[in-house]
Amino acid sequence: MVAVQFYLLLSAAIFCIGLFGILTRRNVLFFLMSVELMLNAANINLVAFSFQYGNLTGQVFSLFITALAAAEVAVGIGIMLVLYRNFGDVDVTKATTLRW
Amino acid sequence: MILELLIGLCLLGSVVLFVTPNRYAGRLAAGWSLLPLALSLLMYAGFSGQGNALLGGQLAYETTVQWVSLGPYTLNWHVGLDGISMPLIALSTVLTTAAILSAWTPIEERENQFYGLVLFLEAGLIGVFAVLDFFVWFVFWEAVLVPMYFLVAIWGGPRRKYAAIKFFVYTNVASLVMFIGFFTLVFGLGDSIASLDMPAIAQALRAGELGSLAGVGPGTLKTLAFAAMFAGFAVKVPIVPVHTWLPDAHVEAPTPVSVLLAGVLLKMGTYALLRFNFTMLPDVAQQYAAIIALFAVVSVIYGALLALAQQDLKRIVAYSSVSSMGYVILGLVAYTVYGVGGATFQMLSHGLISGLLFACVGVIYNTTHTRMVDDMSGMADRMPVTTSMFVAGSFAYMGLPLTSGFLGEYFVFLGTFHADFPGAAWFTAIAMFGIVIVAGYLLYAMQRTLFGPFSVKTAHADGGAMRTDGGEGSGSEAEHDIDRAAAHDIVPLAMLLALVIVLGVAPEISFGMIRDAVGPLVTAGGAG
Amino acid sequence: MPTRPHLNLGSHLLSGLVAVALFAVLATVFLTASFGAPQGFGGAQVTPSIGYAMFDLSGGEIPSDSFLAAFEIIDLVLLAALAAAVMLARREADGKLIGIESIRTDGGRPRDTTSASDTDVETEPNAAADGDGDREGAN
Amino acid sequence: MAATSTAFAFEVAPAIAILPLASFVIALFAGKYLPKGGALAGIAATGGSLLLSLWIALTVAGGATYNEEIYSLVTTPNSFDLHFGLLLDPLSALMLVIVSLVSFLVHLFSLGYMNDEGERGLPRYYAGLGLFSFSMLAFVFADNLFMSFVFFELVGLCSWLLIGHWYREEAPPSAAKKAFLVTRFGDYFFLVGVVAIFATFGTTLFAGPESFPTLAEEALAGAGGGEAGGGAGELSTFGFGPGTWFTVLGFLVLGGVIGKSAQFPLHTWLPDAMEGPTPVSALIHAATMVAAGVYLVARMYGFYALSPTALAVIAFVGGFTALFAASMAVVKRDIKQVLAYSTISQYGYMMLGLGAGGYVAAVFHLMTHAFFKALLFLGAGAVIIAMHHRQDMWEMGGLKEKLPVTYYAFLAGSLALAGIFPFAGFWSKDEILYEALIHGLNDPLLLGGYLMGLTAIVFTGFYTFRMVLLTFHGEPRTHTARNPHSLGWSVKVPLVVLGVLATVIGLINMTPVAEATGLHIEYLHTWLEHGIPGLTVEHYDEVLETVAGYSAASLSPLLPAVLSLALALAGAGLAWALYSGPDPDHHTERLGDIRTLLMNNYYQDEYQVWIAETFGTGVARLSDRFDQSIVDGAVNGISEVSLLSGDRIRRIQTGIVSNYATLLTLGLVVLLLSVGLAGGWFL
Repeated sequence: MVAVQFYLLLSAAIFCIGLFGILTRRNVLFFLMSVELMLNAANINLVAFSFQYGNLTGQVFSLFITALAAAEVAVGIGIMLVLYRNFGDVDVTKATTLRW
Repeated sequence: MILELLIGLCLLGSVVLFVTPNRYAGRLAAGWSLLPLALSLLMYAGFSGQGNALLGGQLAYETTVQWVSLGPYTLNWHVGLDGISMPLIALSTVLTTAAILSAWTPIEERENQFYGLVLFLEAGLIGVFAVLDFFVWFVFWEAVLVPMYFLVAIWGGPRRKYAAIKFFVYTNVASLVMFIGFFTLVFGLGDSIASLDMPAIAQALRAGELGSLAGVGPGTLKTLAFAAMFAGFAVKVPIVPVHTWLPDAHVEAPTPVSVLLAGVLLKMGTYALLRFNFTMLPDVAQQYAAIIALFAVVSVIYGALLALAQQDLKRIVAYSSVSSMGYVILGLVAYTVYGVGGATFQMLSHGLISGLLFACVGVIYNTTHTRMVDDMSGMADRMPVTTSMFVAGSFAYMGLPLTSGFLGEYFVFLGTFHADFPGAAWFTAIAMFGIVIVAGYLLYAMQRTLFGPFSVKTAHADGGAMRTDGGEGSGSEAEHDIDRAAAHDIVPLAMLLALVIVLGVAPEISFGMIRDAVGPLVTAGGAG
Repeated sequence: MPTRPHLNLGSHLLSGLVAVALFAVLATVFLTASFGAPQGFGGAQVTPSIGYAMFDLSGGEIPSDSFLAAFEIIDLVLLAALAAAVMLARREADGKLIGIESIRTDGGRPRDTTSASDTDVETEPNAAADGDGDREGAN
Repeated sequence: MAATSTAFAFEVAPAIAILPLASFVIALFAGKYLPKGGALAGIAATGGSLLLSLWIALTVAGGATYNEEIYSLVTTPNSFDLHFGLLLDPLSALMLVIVSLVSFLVHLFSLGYMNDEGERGLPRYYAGLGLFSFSMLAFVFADNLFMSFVFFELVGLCSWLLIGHWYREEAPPSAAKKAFLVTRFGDYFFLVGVVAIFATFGTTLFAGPESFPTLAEEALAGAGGGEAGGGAGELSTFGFGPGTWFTVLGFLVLGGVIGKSAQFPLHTWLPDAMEGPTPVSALIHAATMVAAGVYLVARMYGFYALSPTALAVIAFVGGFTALFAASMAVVKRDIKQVLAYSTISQYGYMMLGLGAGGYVAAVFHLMTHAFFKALLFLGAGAVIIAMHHRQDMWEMGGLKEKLPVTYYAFLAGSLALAGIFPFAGFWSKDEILYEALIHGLNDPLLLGGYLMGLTAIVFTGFYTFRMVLLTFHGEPRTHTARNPHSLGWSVKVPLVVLGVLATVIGLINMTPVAEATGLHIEYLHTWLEHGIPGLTVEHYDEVLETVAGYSAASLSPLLPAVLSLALALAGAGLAWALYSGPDPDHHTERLGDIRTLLMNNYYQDEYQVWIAETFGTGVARLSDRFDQSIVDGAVNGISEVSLLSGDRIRRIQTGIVSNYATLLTLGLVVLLLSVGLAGGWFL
């Protein structure tokens, strides 16, 4: 059996790739995709620990997260549309009015 | 359950008023405020408490309900009154009614919210004086700030935002300091208390069950906690040098709010000082009595001097509050029956008198639209009744015998002069000089504004400067504004003045129960 | 013109280094940590058990909490997200946008007829002035 | 009969004060609807008080006294007891009669002075008079110092109200303020004194075995007998020796006395107080309220007699004031100003008498002065009515023919004031000077007081007759003086009554005659001899001798009497020589710079105003600036710092999501690293 830390390593890698995307890209679409990656990294963790402890809760949670991710994407794309209408672009660095 | 009913009435009134149309709000508020007033006076008449609330006295109208457990401590709903809190609650209800009546004229927009907030404030004030569990007490203590903030910030004068924020931040920071000080004691007491019940804490502290905390011994711990709580409450009182929020708040607040601010809110500070510092840690208070007395004397003299330098009537009264509250501190520190009892009586008396004076200034301001001493003279010619009230209030403030102002100060002097701490007589003698300065600025202000030939300069929108000579001609248009005050403006003044005189002639009405409540404190505290 | 992906290198990648650093930290931690041997499910049926757990039914072979309430909440959340997405994306018949008035990205300042971004740029100095005004009042 | 009627008389005695209080309430609330604006209620009330006072005086003459608590303000077990009580002994009975009589006459006079002149604000005026009568009478029968202080302050309030009666003008409110403030300054010391006496003795009773003079006497006797502090053991004397401490207490109370009785240096308010209506000047600022200070010293004379230092200072201040004020009266043009300074001067005599151990003499002069000075003020009031409210004597002249009743009454008062035989003032003033002389031969401070008092007699004679001559004699100098306003009966009746009294009242204590003939005709002396033990003349004399060490030189009273009479006549003669012609010159102008000095009252007002400005307003301004800049500056500084730092730090908030995310991640990394390093994860 694969030791749990390798699952964790995988999850960390996926998470950091997602994070890298968020940190370096400016397009909202990429943001959404990156967030999706990060959520799934979390799912991997949950399933891995579910397996580690022989308890189903983690797996059920990963299902819920998948559902939430769907909701998030729905709202996220909605926001993206509004962003586009307001700023004429989907570049997140353009929308800087939400500050001090 | 009667105390709960009292607080509940105020809260319910607040809610009802928020949804009342503006047109009826004033009258409804006045009518509604009579309910808690009548109830509190009934309670006063039927008061049966004995002894001090924190020192195992027999409480009146007591309720204890266990609420929740928070870590090792139980939080209770514990209310009850002794001879110190009962008069203060009556004072709160009386002044609320007076303030509401005196708000009819000046408050012309968003009346329903104004009166709703005032009743909410009343609930908070009653809670502060009635609750004996620290946690709930603290909730009420902070809850008072909220309506006050809005009352100043929405209906205030030109610099209301500044004044309101200054008031709020200043007192809130002070609350934080006080809170830290108090919890130092609570944690220092460790297992010897199972709840945040103030009587339990006070008795445990007096029994010497304070342990050490974080490597600090009980002696130092006590002193630190005392200092922190003193600093916290000193802001509310206020004691020089943490008094500067007061004049700003008073000047910017609408007059009815000033009435409540000076009349009751300041008493929260001294009440809390009495309950916490001076009841729970009497040994520290006595050890540092001379230093505290020094603060008190500086407040008295310095506050009076500041009042002497002011041109704004409201500022004069505001600074003189600093001076008067100094007497309260001086009395507390004495640990004699007359000292502590006189301090409590002075709280009551100052509440009534400063309320009266603020209300008078308000009535004058309503018609002249100025509060500057230089801008008016001879108001007595046009507003004889208001003038009489102002004169009577001023003399009461100066400590004229047969008014409560005299007795409050006299008790304090009497109690402090022979107190045990070093230099007590000297401190008292110096503080007494305040009565001369007080006479100086109030007489000056009265002479300039009320007497002499009639004239008013206002920054009124339509008029510019208007001057009329005193005497006969009362037909010209410019004078139309300056008219006798309406009956509903006079009623609160007369009500307060009557109380001032009644208390001045028959002090036993309240001094009896006060003395009963401070008795255990004094005998337990040391000097008899 | 046919396009193909090309690597967009530049200084904007610098902030990505933080992500790399995070990975390094995580990896170090995970690799140095030691876990016991995984218990596994011992051949029990996983998927039916998940179903039982979700609907609070007994019969699952693998221990787990019960999730009916969470399930229902997620249901509602999805519904709300759906509604929100529809509302955000909807367009009026005459081409005018709706939802804009209620969803503002400018902190609720009154807006005039010019395009959103222009207005925001213009109101910025005012906002700063407001702040200063407050401080002057405080002096 | 005696026992029950005595008891009943004392039972109703509080009504002496309560009747005027009732008239105050009536005038205040119903005066508008009553005829004469509440005057009748006041007249009835003070008339009632007068009758009751006479009854009390008769009862006291029968040998009965009364010393009871009547209303308890606060009773505190094991601590001080604040109450109002009634002390009726010969002294207070005498004073009650004086006060209620003058008050009654002044109410009557006011009908002519205020009502007939169509003044506004009559209810206010009569309410003020009623309140004053109440306070003054209650002050007189007070049985403890606390109650005295209470009513001492209240009469101050009434004084303020009545001086400022014509509040629509500039000057009266200002004068009222000054009067209250200056007396308040004195009252400050009085207040400290009352509190200190409470703290020392635990009581402020005047009479009885538990009274503070008795306790003080016992303490001193104990200290003198045994080792230091033997008898003063239970008294806390705040670290001083009992003798010193009692002197300090005496001085503290004396502060109030000096303020209220207008003694140097707190006399400056009294001339200004003449801005009030003339009947008020007669009642408050001549006959009664100003007497309160002197009365207080007499009331607690048993205490002052214990301290030779305090007595000597009282005597010296009194003598100095007598001379000082008399010299200023010489140059005044305003008839009321002359009378005001003469009032100050006469109270100086009383203080001299008290300080010199002449208790009876001082009380005697207090009584005669009350009558003749009230008479002079009311006479001046009558003149002022006649002159259509002009007060400058140089605008008068020749009023003798037009106002005969006023003239003869005024003349009687003037003769009494100047101390011409056999009018009232002669007897009382002479007795004071005699006492000062016989005690002063052993004490230089007293002798100094005596000499100044003696010199003041010349001035008194001069200014009195200058006033009479300028007002009533010679040719009328203005149109108004030729056609004076006529006077009603309500003006004349008080003048006549007081004129008779001023002429004959001196006969009740003719000490020189008694000494010369051996007859027992010192009725006042006898009157003050009986009463409550410890409050009698014999007791005071004994204490003076044993404790204060006063000893009287044996000297015939005849020679000093002749000397003072001669001096008074000399002063009067000088005035006659200078001002008796039909059209006198302004002789005082020949005094040159001295006149300027005197007209400006020795610049007393100036320096007091300077002190008040510098130490009051100046310090107040300074502390205001300090408060605004430093104290509030610190508060605002703190808020400034937080606002400024907030303003800087908020720049991090760029609005760009990527930046936030970077910071977030960076934070996470740092957090993980630090937690990991602390928790040893990387080992």
